[in-house]
Formats: sequence, C-alpha cells, structure tokens
Amino acid sequence: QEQVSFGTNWLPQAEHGGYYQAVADGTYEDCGLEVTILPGGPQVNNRALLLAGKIQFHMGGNLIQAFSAIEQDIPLKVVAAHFQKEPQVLMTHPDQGLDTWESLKDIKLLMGDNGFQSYYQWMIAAYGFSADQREPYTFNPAPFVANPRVGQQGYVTSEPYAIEQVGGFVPNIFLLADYGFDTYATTVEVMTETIEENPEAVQCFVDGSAIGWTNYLYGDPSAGDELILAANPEMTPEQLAFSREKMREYGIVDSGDSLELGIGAMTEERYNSFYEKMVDAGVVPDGLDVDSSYTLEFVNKGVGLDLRKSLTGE
Amino acid sequence: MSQAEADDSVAWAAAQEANTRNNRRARLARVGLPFLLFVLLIAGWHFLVVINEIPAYILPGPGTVLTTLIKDWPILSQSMINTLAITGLALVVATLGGVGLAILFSQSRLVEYSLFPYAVVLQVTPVVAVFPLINIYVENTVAKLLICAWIIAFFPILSNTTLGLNSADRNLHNLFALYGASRWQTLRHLQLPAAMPYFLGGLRIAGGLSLVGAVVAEFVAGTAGFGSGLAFRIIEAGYRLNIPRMFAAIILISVAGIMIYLVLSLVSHLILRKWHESALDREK
Amino acid sequence: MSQAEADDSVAWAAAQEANTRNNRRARLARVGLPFLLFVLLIAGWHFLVVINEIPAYILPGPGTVLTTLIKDWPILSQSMINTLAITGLALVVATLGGVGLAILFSQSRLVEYSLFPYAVVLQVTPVVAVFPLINIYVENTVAKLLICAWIIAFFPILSNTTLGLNSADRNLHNLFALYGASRWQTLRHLQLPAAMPYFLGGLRIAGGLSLVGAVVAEFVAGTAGFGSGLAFRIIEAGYRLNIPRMFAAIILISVAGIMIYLVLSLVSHLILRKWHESALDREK
Amino acid sequence: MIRTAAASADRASESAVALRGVTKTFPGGVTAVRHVDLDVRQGEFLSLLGPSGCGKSTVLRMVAGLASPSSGQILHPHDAKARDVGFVFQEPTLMPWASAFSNVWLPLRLKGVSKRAAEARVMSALEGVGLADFAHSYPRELSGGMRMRVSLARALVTEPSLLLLDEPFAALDEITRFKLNNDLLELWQRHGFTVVFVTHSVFESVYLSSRIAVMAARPGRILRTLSIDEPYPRQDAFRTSEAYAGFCRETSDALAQAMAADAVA
Amino acid sequence: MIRTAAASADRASESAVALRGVTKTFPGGVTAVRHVDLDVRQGEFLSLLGPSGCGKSTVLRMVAGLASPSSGQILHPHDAKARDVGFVFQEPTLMPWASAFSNVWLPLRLKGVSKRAAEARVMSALEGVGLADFAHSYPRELSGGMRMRVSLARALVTEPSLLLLDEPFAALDEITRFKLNNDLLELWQRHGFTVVFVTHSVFESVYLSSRIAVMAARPGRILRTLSIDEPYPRQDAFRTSEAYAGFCRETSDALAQAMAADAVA
Ligand SMILES: Nc1ncnc2c1ncn2[C@@H]1O[C@H](COP(=O)(O)OP(=O)(O)OP(=O)(O)O)[C@@H](O)[C@H]1O
Ligand SMILES: Nc1ncnc2c1ncn2[C@@H]1O[C@H](COP(=O)(O)OP(=O)(O)OP(=O)(O)O)[C@@H](O)[C@H]1O
Ligand SMILES: [Mg+2]
Ligand SMILES: [Mg+2]
Repeated sequence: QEQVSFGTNWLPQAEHGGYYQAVADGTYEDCGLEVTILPGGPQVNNRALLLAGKIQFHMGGNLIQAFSAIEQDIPLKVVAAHFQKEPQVLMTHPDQGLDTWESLKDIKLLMGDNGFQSYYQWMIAAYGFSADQREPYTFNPAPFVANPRVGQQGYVTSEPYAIEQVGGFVPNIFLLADYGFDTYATTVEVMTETIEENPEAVQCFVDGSAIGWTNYLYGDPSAGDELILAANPEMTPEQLAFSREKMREYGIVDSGDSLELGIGAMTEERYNSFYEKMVDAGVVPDGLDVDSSYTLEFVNKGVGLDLRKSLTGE
Repeated sequence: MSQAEADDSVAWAAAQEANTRNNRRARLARVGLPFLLFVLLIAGWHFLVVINEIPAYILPGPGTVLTTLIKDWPILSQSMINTLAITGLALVVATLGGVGLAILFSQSRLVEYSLFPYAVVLQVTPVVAVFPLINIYVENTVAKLLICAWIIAFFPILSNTTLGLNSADRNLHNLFALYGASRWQTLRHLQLPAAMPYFLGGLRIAGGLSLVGAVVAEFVAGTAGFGSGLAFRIIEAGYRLNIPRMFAAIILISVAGIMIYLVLSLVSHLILRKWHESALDREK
Repeated sequence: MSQAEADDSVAWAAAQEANTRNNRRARLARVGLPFLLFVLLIAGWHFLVVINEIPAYILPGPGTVLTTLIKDWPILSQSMINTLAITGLALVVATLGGVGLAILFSQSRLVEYSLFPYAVVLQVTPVVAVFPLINIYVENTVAKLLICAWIIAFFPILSNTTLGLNSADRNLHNLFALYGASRWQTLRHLQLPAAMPYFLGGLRIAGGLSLVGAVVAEFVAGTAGFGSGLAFRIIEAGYRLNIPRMFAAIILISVAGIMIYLVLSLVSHLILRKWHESALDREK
Repeated sequence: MIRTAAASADRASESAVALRGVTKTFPGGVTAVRHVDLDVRQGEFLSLLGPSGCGKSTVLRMVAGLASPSSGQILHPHDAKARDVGFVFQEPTLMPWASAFSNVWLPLRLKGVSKRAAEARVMSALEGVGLADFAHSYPRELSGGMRMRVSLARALVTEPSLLLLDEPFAALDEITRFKLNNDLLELWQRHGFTVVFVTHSVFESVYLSSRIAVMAARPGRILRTLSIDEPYPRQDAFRTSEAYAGFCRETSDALAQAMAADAVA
Repeated sequence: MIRTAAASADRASESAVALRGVTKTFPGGVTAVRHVDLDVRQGEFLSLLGPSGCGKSTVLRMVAGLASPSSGQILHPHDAKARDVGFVFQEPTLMPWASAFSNVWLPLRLKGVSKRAAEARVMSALEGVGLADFAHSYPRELSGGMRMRVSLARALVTEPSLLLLDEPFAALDEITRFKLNNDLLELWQRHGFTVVFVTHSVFESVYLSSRIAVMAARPGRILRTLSIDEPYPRQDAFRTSEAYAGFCRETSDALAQAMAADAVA
C-alpha cells in the first residue's frame, strides 16, 4: 500500500463526499493507495504543501489558479475536475428588488479573498462590477443576514441552507456558472513530477474518486457521511443531506461531459473557451500555454458509468 | 514580656486592627466596585439587545450567551482546555526565548545591534503569510502551533527585559566590577533582579499575547491531530451562524485572558512587594 | 583665557579626540558587525536555496526577491505607503488611548481594578472574530482598519505606562504631597517623567504591533475605497502563486518594522540620555 | 543655664504641631517610636538629636503628615492645608530628569509661578547654597554634597512657614556647613518661621537651636528636652564661647545617656 | 610637627596606587580635577579632605579604576587584578531587593563563599556596625544611617587590602561615629591594609589619618599634603590632647586656604 495525502480547501463537508466515500469504501485501497484527507479551512493553505511535495494531491477551487501556476512556471497539472459546474453563487435577500444580476451592481458584496481574486475579477471585467463594492467576508454570514441591502458569496450547496435555518428566509441565488463563469471546480491538482514518477498512483486516485463520487451521489452515502461527521463535529446530517441534494439538483458533479466520459471529465474545448473568456476579461494574461496546465491522460475513461447505471437503474 | 513591649503589642494590635478594618473596606471596594461595574455592563448589554431588538445572530444577549455556555459546556470546556494548553506552553517558550535573547543582547551592545533587527522582523512578520513555510518544514502540529504563538508573544518579554537589564544602577555595576564579578555573576545577582519589574511587566503583556497567539495559530494552522480549541469553535460557529456559541467562545477567551492576567499580576506582586515602588502600598 | 583654562582646553580636546577615535571605532563596529551578519545571512539564504534546489515557488532566493522588488516597485511602494499610513495612525491612536487609559488607571487603584479587565479583554479578543460586529456598526473603512490595528497595539503602551506611573519614587511623591500638588500636577511633573522609560519601552513594542495590526486589519477588513496595502499584495500574490512578490512584500513589512523600531529607539534615546540608566553610555 | 523643657512649659507660645502619645509601628513589626509627646512651638528652632536609627526621620515625617501614627495623635492647631512647608529629606530626592534649576523651581511651579517669574528667586536660592554656576546641571552630574544643597535650595525657595530639615548638612564640609548654618539662622530670624531640624551633631544642634529634643533608640523615644537659652543672633564667636562649650557638654551627656539607655532597653 | 609631604617623599614606602598629572573632564565640559599627582603608599591611612564638589569622589573613583582620567596616568605597581578592594560609595548603594544580610554577603558570594560558610563573617561585620538585629531587614526598612552602616559592613567583610571610603560616617551621630572610627583604626592596625578616606571633617581626618591631602575646588586639585605624625594606636584621649588641637588648627587653616583659593581661581 502506498501512502498519499489529499489536501482539501475547506473543512470536511458534503462537497468532499466522494473522496470520503472512497476512503470509507476502501475504493482507493483496491488499487493500492492509502489516502489521508487533510482538511483545509478559512486561513489554511494546503496548496503550499502540494508545491513542497508534502502532499501528493490537492483540491483546486477553479481553473484560474491553474493558469496562474503556468504563468509562474510552476510544474503543476490538473488531472481531473470533479465539479462540472462551479457551485459558487451570490445571494441576496428576497423582496428587496435585488432579483436580477444587474441589480447586484447597486449593493455591497461580501466576498472572501479567493473569490475577489478570481471570479470577481471576471465580474468586473465582463459585467462592469466595481472593486469598491466588495466587502470582506470572514465566513460569518451575520453581516449579510443583518443587512438586507448587501449580497454575499456562497456555495449553492451550503450557505443557502445555513441562511435559511438562522435568518428565516430563502435567499435569491445567482449561480455564477449560469452567467458564464464556466470553469471546472473542485479539481485535482498534482505536481508534474508525481505524474512522471508515479502515474499509477495518480490513475488510482482519479479512478477511485470517480467511483467514490458515484457511490456518494447515487448510492448509500452513510459511510462517507460518517467520516465527515467524525472529522468535523460541527457538521450535521441535515446539512449533509441538503448539500448532497443540491449537488444532484444542479448537476454540480455529474452533468454534461461527465455523463458520457465519467465523473472527473475534462475537455480541451472547455479549457480553451474558459481561458479565452478570462483573457478577454483581463483576469489572466494572454499567451499562456494552457495545454500544459492540465492533462487528459487520466480522465474521460468512463470509469464509474457502469456503477451509476447499476445504482440508478438508468 | 516587659511592660513596654506589652504596650507595643497593644499599639501594634490596635494598628493592626485599624489596618484590618481599612483593608477590609478597601478589599470590599476592590471587589465590590469592579463587580458593580460588571453587573452594569451586562445589564447595559442586555437592554441594548432587548430595546433595539437586535437578533441573536448579530449580537446575542447575555442571557442567551449564558444559556449557550451552559448547554455547550462539554464541547467548549474541552476546547478551552486545548487552547489553554497551547497558551501555557507558548508563554513558557516565549518567556524562555525572550529572556534568553535579552540576556544575550545585554552582554554587548554589538550583539544587540546585530540581532535586534531580526527580533523585530519576527515580531512584525504576519504569521498568516509565513505559516505556509512553517507548515512545510515542521511536522508536529503542536510544534507548529507553538511556533506561531511564540512569534506573537515573545517580543514584549524580550524588549522589556532588555530594557530592564540595561537599567541596573550604575554604582551597583561599579561595585560588581570592583569585586571582580564575572559576567554571569553580574547578570545573576545584579541585572536580573534589577530587570524584574520590567520583565514582569513584559510578562503581563505576553500572557495575553500568548492567548492571542494560541488562537491565531489555531486559525492559521488548524488543530488536526491535537483537538480543536476555541478558535476552531469560533470559526465553525460563525460559519454556522451559531452566533451565541461564537460569543460564548469569545467570552471564554476573555475570561481566560483575565485569569492569566490576574495570575501574572499576583506573581508579580509577590516578587516585587518587598522592594519595588510599583508594588508597594500607596498608603503611608 | 588663563593658562589653566588653556590647559584644560588642551586636555579636554585630547580627551575629545581619544573619545572621537574610540567612538569612531565603536561606531564602525556598530554599523559593520550588523552589516556583516546581514550579508552572511543573505548569503546563507542564497546558498540554502541553491544547494537544496528549492524552487522559487516555495522559497525564492534573495536575488529573485530583489529582482521582483525592483520590478514590482511601483505597485509595492504604493502599497507600502498605504500600510505605513494606517500603521502611523494606529500608533498615534494606540499611544493616545494607551497613555490616556494608563493615566485614568493611575488615578486610583479602584478605577484600575474596575477597568483593567476590559483592557485585557480587548487585548485577547481575536480581531477576526469580532470583526463582523465592527463591520456591521462602523461604516468608514479607515475607521475599521484603525479600530482593528488599535485593538492589537494599545495594550503594551497601557500596561507599561501604568507600571511606570506607579513606579515614581515614593519620597518625590511625598514631596509633591507636601507642596500641595494637585493630581494633575503630580501627574504632569512627577509621574509622567518617571514613567517615560517604561512608556518608551511600551512604545517600541507597540510600534511593531501597529504594523502587525495594520496588516491584520487589512487581512480581515479589506481596503475597499482606501487603496490596497501590503497585506493585500501578500494575499493577491499568494493566490496568484507569485511567491517572489509575496516575499518581496513580506520583506518590505520587515524593513518597515525595523525602521519604525529604529526611529522609536532614537526618540527614546534622545529623551532619556540625560538621566536614565538605560540610555547612558556604558563607558566610564 | 540649661533648663529642662518642663520648666518652660508654661510659656505661652503657641504650638505649630503637637504630638501626643505617638507610636509608630511599621508593618514588619518594628516599633520606630513609642509614646512620643512633642510640642513644636510657633517660631522656634527645634532640633531632634539622637543616634542613628532612633526614629528622628520617622518623627519628622509624622510632623509633616507624610506618615500617620499607629496610635496617638498629631495636632495641627492651624489649618493644615494653609500651612506651607519646606522639607529636606535625608536623601537629596531630586528629580533625575530635571536640571538643578528646574528642581528648585518645582515648589514655585506647583504654586503656578512661571519660569520667568521664578527665575530671580530660584537663582538667588541656588546662589545661597553656592550653586549658581550649576543651575543647568542634572543631578547625575553633581557631587553628593551639591545634590544635598540643591535640595536645601528647593526647601528654602518658597520661604515656608514651617521648615523641616533631615540632616541637611551631613554631606557638607565644615566651612560650607558653617556658612549655611549662619545663612539659615539669619533667614529664620528675618522671617520667623518654625524649624524642626534633625541632626546627629551635638555641636550643630547647640549652635542652631532654641530647643533640643534628645532621642534614644529601641524603641525611639524622647529622653530629654533641653532649652538653649542663648540669645540670637548667634555668630561664629559663639562657637568658641564658654557657654557654647557648656551647652555642648550638657547635650553630649544627654546623648551619651540616650545611648546608654539603648544598651539596657 | 606637621611636615609637608615633599619632605617625606624620600621615604622608601612603596606605592599602592599612584596618580600622575591626572585630569578628569566630564563629557559636559566640567573639569572635575586637574593635574593631580598623588601617591597612595602601601599601608598608609590617607584622607582626602576638601570642600563639597572639589573632586574627592572623582579621585577616589579613579583610584579604584571606576573612572578613567581624561589625561595623565594611574599606576598600579601591583597586579591590579590581584588587588582586593573594599569600596563605600557616598550613597549606600545597596541592592534594594536583598536583605541587609544578603547585601553584606555579596562580596563573599561573588568569591564563591556559600551562605552557610559566610554566615559567621557576615554577622560579625553587621555586629561591628551595630546592625546584627537588622540582618533580615530590607534597605527600604532601614534609616539613612543604618543603610550607610550596612554599606560599610559590606566593604569590611572581605578584609580587603585596599579600602576606599567615601564619607562613610557623614550620616552618623558622633557617638556611633567615634566608635566606628576606633573600630576602623583597630582593624587597620591589625591587618595593615591601605585606606583612602574621603571626608569633609577636619577632626575626623586628623584623628584617623597618617596623611591628609587637602583639596581645593574649581578645578579640583591637591593644594597641600599634611602628615599627621602621631603614633598609633590613637585613642579617645588623643581627641582631647593639645597635639590633636594643633593638627586640627593647621588642617583647618589649610582647608580655609583651599576655600579661599577657590574664590580667586
Ligand atoms: N519603612 C520602614 N519599614 C520598617 N522599618 C522602618 C521603616 N522606616 C524606618 N524603619 C525603622 O524605624 C527605625 C527608625 O528609623 P528612622 O529613619 O526614623 O531613624 P533615624 O533616627 O532617622 O536614623 P538615621 O539618623 O540613621 O537617619 C529604624 O530602626 C528603622 O529600621
Ligand atoms: N557624571 C558627571 N558629569 C559631569 N560632572 C560631574 C559628574 N560627576 C561629578 N561631576 C562634577 O565634578 C566635580 C567634582 O565632583 P565630586 O563628586 O568628585 O565632588 P566631591 O569632592 O566628592 O564632593 P562632595 O563632597 O559634595 O561629595 C563637581 O563639580 C561635579 O559637578
Ligand atoms: Mg534619618
Ligand atoms: Mg563626593
């Protein structure tokens, strides 16, 4: 058994369900990997550990950082994308006349640093939002709940639930993917060195994750949920159920290409079109060798398609 | 016992009694007034929340927080113990490091001029920014937490102790030189005692900072494998909009801070009361 | 000028010259040794990076950082100015607040016992945790930044100044009492001068903390509408994986910290050199 | 020629301060003085004479109101607030951060006198103790005796009505001391203030005082009070007079007695 | 009976310390002493006598090596390191955080003597200055004179070969002072160490010294050196002798001359 670590970008939650499920089911072990999942957090930077070779796999948020890595000559590649759609949303209070995308320009938006550095730059360039609108979000939604005239970032799978529970209202939701931010999300990033020296491990991780996600979404998620709940005592089964439900509803993990190619699917067209879009928006510089930011070597092999069929009967 | 001595005893006893009476009143005031103020503040907080109808997810009232504190005590107390453990360790390490460096610096102005800048660099470097580096090269979680907390807490001790070591009376220095005292002896018998009031002042600042450091370290480094502290509770509760619990955790941090300060003040008083102006009674 | 006086002048001049020579050598050592150490450290860093082939995206070498610093100077210098502006303001506010509170506390033990706990609470409360509250009730960005930085920086000044105000010589206190000095006069002419060495010690600690505070405040509160400081550059560079620029920004913070420390040390020396042990020359 | 104080008690002179059965026990348990009765009369020059550690300084501090007795009473017939006191501590007690000038200016400054308005008086006080040239020196730059003289100048600059001096001349050479003795007497006669003077010198106490309280130690107490019935102005000639020698002998005997009392107590 | 030092310069006694044309100018520009030549002879009892501020303490500090001259030389014929020195500063200079016992123990402690081993010597030194009962008191709890005596006990406890005393008895009453004078002389005769004694008292200097250097101020200099050719042991009877009065008169005159020199300088 080879020991590897996978660093996530947040505390354990349903959005990481597939990986936990694969660990719980022994899916990774079947192909020879013993995977340790290293949770992230608001100030935790697990990518640094990837760069330093302390962990082998890292969960990327969206593709912009993958482009940055190319720009900085960092030998890092995306080997799989587990979210076909970016689940990032902006939320507003209902009944405030803030029901349109355009109306978001009139208010302050609570947003974390990552969001500000990635999709908000695109919103500025593509839609004319302004940097002054941004207020820092410290992952405490109280200011949003308190002030009906501000917007806030969130994951479609998480924040709306919390807001509903505590604030007592169902927020308006604007899914960025619907407005053209069609990046892959929740990618798996690996150093080139690992790909060259140990392609079997990478393949095992990518395949295992695809199966894990299939099981988590369409099978019995309780084994994965149990691990998540153990690693994050604050997580509730209700929240997990809500998130899982939303992931299915919006086709976050499994939609479009992945229906044919298997979970984790990526295509060159999608990469190029997103890159063009970001170049047009001025978020990333022109002339990068986008092809070197990813490899299709490990995905698009239809792994897990049979399993899904057997689980869903479709 | 002679008559005179007996008289003295009586006078002394009377004085003692008067003192005790005064002391008792003073002590009553010392405990009573702060307590009164505390009650007033809590009441103010309560009415602020009630009158402005501030919802609990923005600013919970003291009642709500107390209820939460009691309800969540099993979780919170465990977190508090974890945080206090790191705080205590950090304070010990900060004290050793700060005093050690101060002693090194006091040995020569040259050493001081050469090394102090790096101490300042450590003080001002944002932990958040250098943490990834620490994270790469340090394996042990407790060690990581300690390094972060230490970076935050050691400087006041270093700075104040250095000042104190340099503030020993010149004539006493001369006396030690005359008696051929070694560097170590001068340090041990002259500079360290003379630096005590300054060092203890630095320690009181560092006590709070160790706690801040433990909390920040946890924010930054997480607590994987060590057990989550109050910082984790705050983040988590904030994220879940469980604001009463967040406030309960903040209040526990405050209480811990006050306790640390009181303990260090007491230690300071006990060490200095025999001789230093700052610890002497103000009465005649 | 009498012969005797002329002789004196000669002796004095000779002594002066000897002094100057000594001073020059001492000054050379004072500048030279720290500089040498600095060069050694930089060289060590360089070779560490080269020999271990550490890639620039983990730990850039000094050359890379310097190049980046020069290349990105227009951006970085502007950010540094913004950060320094907040730092300066925070230090001023921390000084006023710290000294003001210390004066208040020194007026009576009762006030001290009643209010000090809340100062400790402010010191230990994690800024990150209370920021949402500040954010809800404070509109102005600069005010938000200042509040955060102040919370971080004021305590050492408060604590040290309080200690200093209580450390004035008892007999001088008695003298002031005899001459019927008012509270304000005792404060102005006795306690404040006596507290100077302590206050200046606290100020030197607070100088660095103001910078830390400005950086942390920016991390937490952002800079919308004010212009981005070094913290923003660090976050941005970190996100963009532009590690050399991140290090350049960190180094600017370090340099700023050292400069602040040097300026405050100089101020301290100028104020104390006439009378306080810590600022006197060590030579005979 | 020497009468005990009891004989002159019916003199109608008013008290400036009176101690009645005063005992002072320090927190450590040391009884510094016990059952001290002492009337400081308006306008007199009273010396407290006694061996080291007998409680002279303690009594003086209680007279000034700087220490409170553990038992017994201290009476101030006059409004205590209105009194203006000059005090010379046994140590110079100067502010190390202020020049000699500023140290002497202090009492005036506390009364609201500006630097300019105070300058003449401060300089003449410094002149009086022979330190006009050192007005701008810091205490650290002065010799031990010079510091004590600055302290004396500070006490005299306000021309107080009650002057309390704790061994002000101990650190001075005889010539400076004699000069200052005479200056002090002259001031006293001109302004008629009350002086309580702590000393361990028999000669000095006899030369200066109208009355001497001789103290004994362990516990500190007043053993005898002697009146020096020699008219003022006294001048250097008095030092060599027969009368002076007589007073000195008498006082020395009293002191010796005090020291002996010590041994048996 | 009094000879100037020049006459006895050919005496073959060795120097313990020698000052050659020593000038000390402080950074502020004050010249404390100028062109001082002084031989401290092995085993002698030398007093420095002079008005306040004439540079006595400065000379003493230079002899001890605590200050370095601005010009001129200080010669130590014997190995400076091997010398053990006792020093009483003009201020008590006690460690405020240590009891009287610990303060006196200090010099022994620095030589590695444990508390137990030092106890007898420390207590007998404290006994010698009459403070055995106050061994556990902190300096803050002692009177001014008591503090000075602790400082004296500290200087004597090591039985040094060179004893430098800066007005050690100024704060003491005459009886304690006389007793300590005698004790000091007795020690000196028994152990034969060298004493340099700063004082402003003519009487004291005559009673104690084998030689007196009279200093004048502004700038500080040695005006005259007087030998007191009176055999030791000297006892209280000497104080009342004709010879003593004669020496005192002579010394007083020298001092007066020094003060006068001041006025014209
Ligand atoms: N703060 C204190 N705490 C305890 N004991 C004290 C304190 N101050 C003075 N004493 C004791 O009180 C006694 C008298 O002290 P005081 O200073 O009045 O003596 P004194 O007559 O002025 O002596 P001297 O001539 O040496 O100055 C001494 O035995 C001393 O130890
Ligand atoms: N640190 C210093 N800086 C400047 N001047 C000084 C310093 N120390 C002493 N002096 C000056 O040197 C002169 C001699 O001082 P010193 O202390 O030697 O006098 P002294 O003879 O001991 O007097 P006293 O009997 O009053 O103690 C004085 O005029 C004093 O002002
Ligand atoms: Mg006294
Ligand atoms: Mg002197």
